Amino acid sequence: MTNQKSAIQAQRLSKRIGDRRVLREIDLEIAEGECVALTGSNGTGKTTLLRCLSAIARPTSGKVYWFGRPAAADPAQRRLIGMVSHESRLYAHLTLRENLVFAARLFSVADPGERAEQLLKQIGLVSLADRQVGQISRGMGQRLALARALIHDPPILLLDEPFSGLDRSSRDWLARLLHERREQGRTLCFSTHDEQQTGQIADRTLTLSGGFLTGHPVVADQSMEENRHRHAA
Amino acid sequence: MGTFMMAYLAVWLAVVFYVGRLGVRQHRLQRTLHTLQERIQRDADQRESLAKSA
Amino acid sequence: MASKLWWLIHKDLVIEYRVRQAWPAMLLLGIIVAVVFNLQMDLLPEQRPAAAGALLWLAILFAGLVAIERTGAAEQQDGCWDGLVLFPLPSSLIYVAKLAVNFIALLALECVLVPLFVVLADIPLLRHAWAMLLVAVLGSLGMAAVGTLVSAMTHGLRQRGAILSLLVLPLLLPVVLAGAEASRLVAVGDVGTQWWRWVQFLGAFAIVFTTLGIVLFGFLVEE
Amino acid sequence: MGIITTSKSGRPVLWTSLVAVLLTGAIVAMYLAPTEQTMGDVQRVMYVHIAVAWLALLGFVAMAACGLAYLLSRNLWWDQWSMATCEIGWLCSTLTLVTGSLWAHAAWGTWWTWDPRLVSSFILWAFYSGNLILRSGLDDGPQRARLSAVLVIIGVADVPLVVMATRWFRGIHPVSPAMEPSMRYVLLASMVGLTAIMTLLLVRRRTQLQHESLVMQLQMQADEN
Repeated sequence: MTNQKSAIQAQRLSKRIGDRRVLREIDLEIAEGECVALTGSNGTGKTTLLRCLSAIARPTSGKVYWFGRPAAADPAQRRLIGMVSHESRLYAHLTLRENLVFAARLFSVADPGERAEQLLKQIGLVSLADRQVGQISRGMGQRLALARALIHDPPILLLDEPFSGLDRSSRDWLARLLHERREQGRTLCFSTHDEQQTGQIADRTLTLSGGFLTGHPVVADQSMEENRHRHAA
Repeated sequence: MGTFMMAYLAVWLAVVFYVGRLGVRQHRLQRTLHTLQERIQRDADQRESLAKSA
Repeated sequence: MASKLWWLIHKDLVIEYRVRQAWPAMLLLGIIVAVVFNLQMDLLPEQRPAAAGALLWLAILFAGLVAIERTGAAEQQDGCWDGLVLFPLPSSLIYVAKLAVNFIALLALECVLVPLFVVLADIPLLRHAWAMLLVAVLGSLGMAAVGTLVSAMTHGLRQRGAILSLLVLPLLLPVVLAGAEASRLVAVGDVGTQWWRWVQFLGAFAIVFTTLGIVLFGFLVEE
Repeated sequence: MGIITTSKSGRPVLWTSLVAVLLTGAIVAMYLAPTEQTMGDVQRVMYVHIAVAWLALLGFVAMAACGLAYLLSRNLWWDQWSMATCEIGWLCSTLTLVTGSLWAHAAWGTWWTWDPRLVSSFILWAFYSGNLILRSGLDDGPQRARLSAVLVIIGVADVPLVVMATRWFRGIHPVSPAMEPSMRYVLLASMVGLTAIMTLLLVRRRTQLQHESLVMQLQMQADEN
């Protein structure tokens, strides 16, 4: 039934919040190694869709699959997913290092201390490692949130408005990082309202409006193959 | 007998109160439904006339 | 799994140590309630253990509500709760971690209140220290099990504090009664079969609600 | 759209049966039942008191069963039953306290004492009230159904423990008073009659809740178009 090559698949996904039908029977498929951008004006449910895809939110009806398996079935499956939301998900009163080490431990990363150090280097915040998160700037916090999402090196990375609020150099840095991950064959899906960014990074752009997805939400096998070749090239 | 009458009256009043509340809610529901039906009808008429003029 | 549980608890304790969001308020309230209660006690020596036992557990309950209300306070900012839900952990493990934090807080509260009652009410609660410890541990466990569950239930409600106490107080009545009676028996030095029956009751309460919490917590945290 | 138009036809039946059952019950309890020797006429309060107390307890168990059924099936139909049961149960629980209090005033000379049975019925009432208040703080829908279901399941686990704990504190409430056979029949009839009335109200309320949610859905659709 489900396509083995798809990293994320959503079938007839609906989500109702209070009186509003935020998502209406959305079908969506993202191939392994693909990078998909999700656009749409504010309040159209991009965040809700990403929350459903990451199984934080339980859909009102419909199913989400990760690599062909139902997403909510087994907590151990959550290792497949990394997610960056517009909230940092960091504990303000733990230090940068403590936050990363804590996340690494709960994801059963082999050497938490080592992994935290490595990521701190990658985001260029080693010198602030023992500062509490509440005391660093928002931009730095965003970098750290990204590092936290990558701590277990997830095959699928979901990002909610990762570019908003970043200065130019940080944007370039983030774009490079996303590009790098795609090169490694990881699956990416990010939401944005900046059209310029999407063209540079994404293979495919989907637009959410009125609870429906437009673009090419479900890819035929052939074009998925093409995508893979394009990546390989 | 007075105590018994009071107890019985309490039950009686409670039931009457609840039935009354049911009735009030039912009335309100009917009214909401009525305005809703009118609105749906109006919307449909509007769409029809729009389609005709186009 | 056990090490992850420890890291969850450890994280909450570290944050509580740095921010002091619940413990100082809880302990202070406990002390004030204990003093106010004991001001009102002008009883004959033989009536004192019964009254003090009941007041002790009421004081624990009221002050403990402060800790229970702040269950998961660390998670309420910056979307940390979503982060917690995204870890590959069963939700029951999160419940047990939060329960453990509340349990530790209640034990700390009792470490202050029991000696305070010994001094203020002049009743020998600590003559059979082990018996008192057993009562305190089982009573706190039951309170923490129910409190953690109801706290998660009322999360995000308007007027949360009022609704929380409204739901918790009737649910915890058995613990207060059993704790009061067991403490009275400890104070009069009668730690025999009757005392043991109350201890068993407290144990049963703790087991029932910890189990229910483990089973039901998942329903409370889904979105 | 014909969902609610059926409601009118049920009304005469409802009213007639309500009045009939209540009147018959009153007459039977007042004139046919024998007068108890020690208590006198005051004892007649028992016929309503025991009946509503039984309904309050039954309602609580039924509510928990509905909650469990909701959590297992995720069908809001069960939540409507749970909500309706909660309202009727709260009513019966309040009546238990009121009628019991009237009896206590006549028999013991006090409106209220902290007897185990009284404590447990008070706690039952507190649960019903707590559930109603929790519900009123939440929006209609799955979240409310879920949280309330968990609460009533905890509650139903707690009630036996409340009863046990308070009973060990000893009490004065008559546990099962000796009764003449004719008294038993009157009591039984009263219980059956009141149960029937409350069930009728319950079913009506449940249907109403369903209609309310249907109208809300229609409204939502109209808003979106």
